[in-house]
Amino acid sequence: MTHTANEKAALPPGDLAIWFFIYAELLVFGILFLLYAFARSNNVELFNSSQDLVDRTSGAANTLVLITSSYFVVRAVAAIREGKVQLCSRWLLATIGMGGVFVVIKLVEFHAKFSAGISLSTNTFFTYYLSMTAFHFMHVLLGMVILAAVYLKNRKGGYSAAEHRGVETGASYWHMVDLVWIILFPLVYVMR
Amino acid sequence: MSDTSSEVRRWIRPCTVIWLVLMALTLVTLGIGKLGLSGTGVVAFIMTTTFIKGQMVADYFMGLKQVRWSFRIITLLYMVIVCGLILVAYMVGLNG
Amino acid sequence: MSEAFTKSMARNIFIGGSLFFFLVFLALTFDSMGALPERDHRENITPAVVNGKMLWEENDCIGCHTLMGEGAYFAPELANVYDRFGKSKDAIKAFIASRPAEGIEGRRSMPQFNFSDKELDDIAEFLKWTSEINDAGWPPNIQG
Amino acid sequence: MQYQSQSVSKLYFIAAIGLFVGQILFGLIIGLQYVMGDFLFPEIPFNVARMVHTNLLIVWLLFGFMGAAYYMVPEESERELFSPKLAVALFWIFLVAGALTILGYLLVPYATLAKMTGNDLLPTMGREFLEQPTITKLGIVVVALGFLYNIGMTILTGRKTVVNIVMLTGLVGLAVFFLFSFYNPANLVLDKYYWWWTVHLWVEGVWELILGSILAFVLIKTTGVDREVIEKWLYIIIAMTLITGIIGTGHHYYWIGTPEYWQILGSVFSALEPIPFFMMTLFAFNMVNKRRKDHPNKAAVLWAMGTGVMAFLGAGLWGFIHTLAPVNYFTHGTQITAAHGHMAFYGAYVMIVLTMISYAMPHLRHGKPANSEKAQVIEMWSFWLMTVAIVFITLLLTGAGILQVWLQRAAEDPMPFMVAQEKIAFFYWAREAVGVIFLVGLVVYIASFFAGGEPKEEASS
Repeated sequence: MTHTANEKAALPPGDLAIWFFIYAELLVFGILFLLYAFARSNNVELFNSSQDLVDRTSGAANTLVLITSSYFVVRAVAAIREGKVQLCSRWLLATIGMGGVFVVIKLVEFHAKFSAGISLSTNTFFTYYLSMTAFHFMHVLLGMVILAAVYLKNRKGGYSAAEHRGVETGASYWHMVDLVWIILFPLVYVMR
Repeated sequence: MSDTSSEVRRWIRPCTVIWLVLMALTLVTLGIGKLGLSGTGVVAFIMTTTFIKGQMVADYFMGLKQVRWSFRIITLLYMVIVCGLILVAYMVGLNG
Repeated sequence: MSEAFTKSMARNIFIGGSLFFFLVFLALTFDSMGALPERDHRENITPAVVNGKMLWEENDCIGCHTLMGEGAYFAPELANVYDRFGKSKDAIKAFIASRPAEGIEGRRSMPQFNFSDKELDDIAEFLKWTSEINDAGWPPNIQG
Repeated sequence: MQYQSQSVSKLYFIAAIGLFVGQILFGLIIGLQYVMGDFLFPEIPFNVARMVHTNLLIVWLLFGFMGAAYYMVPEESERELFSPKLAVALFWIFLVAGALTILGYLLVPYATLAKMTGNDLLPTMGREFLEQPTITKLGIVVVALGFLYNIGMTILTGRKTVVNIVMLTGLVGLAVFFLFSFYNPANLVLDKYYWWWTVHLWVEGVWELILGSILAFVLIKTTGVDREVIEKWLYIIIAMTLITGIIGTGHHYYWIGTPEYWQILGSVFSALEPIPFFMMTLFAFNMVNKRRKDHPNKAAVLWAMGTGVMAFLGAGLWGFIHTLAPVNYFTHGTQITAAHGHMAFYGAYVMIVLTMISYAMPHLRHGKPANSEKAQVIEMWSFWLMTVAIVFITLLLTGAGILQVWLQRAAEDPMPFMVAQEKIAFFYWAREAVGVIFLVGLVVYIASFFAGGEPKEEASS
């Protein structure tokens, strides 16, 4: 990271390969969002009444959690760019911790839905609601695994101010998970 | 070294502000949800804030502001298309 | 500037990505398995249906016909043949039994399989059961 | 050819081409039966001829894959094959088992074959593409295990390259997913659900790994581009393949009794399945543009680039046009599917095997990198004849399919199946005519092996 403020980097931070993956994932989620939106326009009543059954507060709480975790991982990247390995580790751990909070809140939410007898096949709204949130949920888990791998490597002194591409790669993926949720939350939980 | 530090700080400071802005916008969205508001204006407002939130994450958190346009434009277009079409779909639903 | 993307990262994405999506696929399969009994009415799979499916397979019916759209495209769809034949097992049996052994000149014709009455009955039972599977409203109309 | 044991692949390639001829002849028979319904009836009914057509395709592609593995694995591992004797023995076992199975299809009624081979003990027969008697399926497993052992030992004790590892992964996947062909529950929905684990996860999953690694190998050899660059591309392409293709299986779960959310997931993921094929096209053209030498085997390079383009058109584009659930509702189980099937199999798998044969055969026959100019010109003629023929077959079947959908499914007063078939007979006649051109192309292809002339040396780069 030697570019100055007025000289733009040619490539996004992290390994370019992860960006292929990020774009593919964004595409998948993007299509899912649009399918949801257009399926809703054909069936507004059903979607509105079903939406009343989802827990907006926990959805919002999870948005706050993910945004915060995203900010934490920004701090982790900043720390390693300055060569502060210890600090980077701590921020990474905080990020993973926030991911854990997201997982717990989400599990409680899923549990409540399943206990209420709601499943993927209940109606069109819940097909979308459950498949999109569950699919995103698995991405949170995958992101946590990636960040954990980065954390372990960092703890062994694998990254430095000069070489920290792995941290940026993991961070970029995590931001994607956050970005997707930022659209998912208003779309599924709020807008009517 | 100090050059790197100052550069990093130039990146962190806006990120901190953005973090707080994102939190605030999320709470506003929740408020709208709690009140159960609907209608063209509300949907347009939510999608606009969502677009802004997404762009903040892409440009600042992901750091794409420091990257050439060829890459930055991908997420920009993505946000425009996805948010725009969602908006269209909702308009169709409201009128239909 | 080092290379844009590294081989090890590409490999990790291959392994991680494939594993991840395979796990998602397994989870979906698990859910599907739970949802299927409601849709396939497996409680109606009698020994006659089982034998009917066996006969369906041992005469390679799928080599000409489609069944729920899968198979060869040489002869009519049969997942809804029970409905098409006016919900009559006898009509199905009579059709299969009446095929000329030497075929029809210039036209496609089903072979004469010389089934016993019991076998014809089992095949008809199998097709009846198949017609009752909830297949999301496919085919679009009775012609299949 | 750098290693003596690579020569076993020649056997496999010859068998592959021989069976290819058989496949095309039976293709012409069933094509004719579409318009002359009583042709060869009742001696060889349509279902039998079709079974021979599809099974020969699968078997000869497997021969091609094995031959390709036996050729490239020693060269990549930088050692002789673990056991050339085993490779030869397995070749004869597989060939004889395959021939017996085909003869069984042709000589006795299928039901008799089922009785003779004890299908009632473990019923696996009579499902599309998996029509082989259970005992043949067991034979395939044995051959596959022996083959994997041989290839695996060679790879694990030699130099491990990405090309080799991807090939091995693909081959292991091929063997593993074949095991689902033994699961045949009485419940038709379950049967179909897991049938696709063999069929879909083969052709839209692990086979693409094999395809990718063969393509990468040939491109490394013919363009001289740095191996590192090609291997990175290979990883990214196959990553995209599996990321989209695994859940893409869902596009087969729309109308077979499975839950309706598959219509969403299947549509989303399979809509992305063209991406890896598009990347493959870019990859092939990029590497050829960046070439550091002009390889004297122009025919092999042509096949390699053709694979990229035709795989994208056939598997990618023609797959996409009917993969979205609302479209598929109308096109499912019509000639549209047949159109896609023909171009996808030709563009992806036939062409990659022919690419490998084209690259390897001059080494195997003359110890030189390329055939004579004359032989290459003839081979490139056959490339264009067969490729253009398959394009037209695909277009004609697509036309037939669109009309079929219209007449039988979308019209206000839908026609019965057989009535609609008669209305579209023109397309079937035209398809049959183009099929003959394909056969001519295949004959020209075989003639290229007998063209003679002085094989070409490596050009100084």
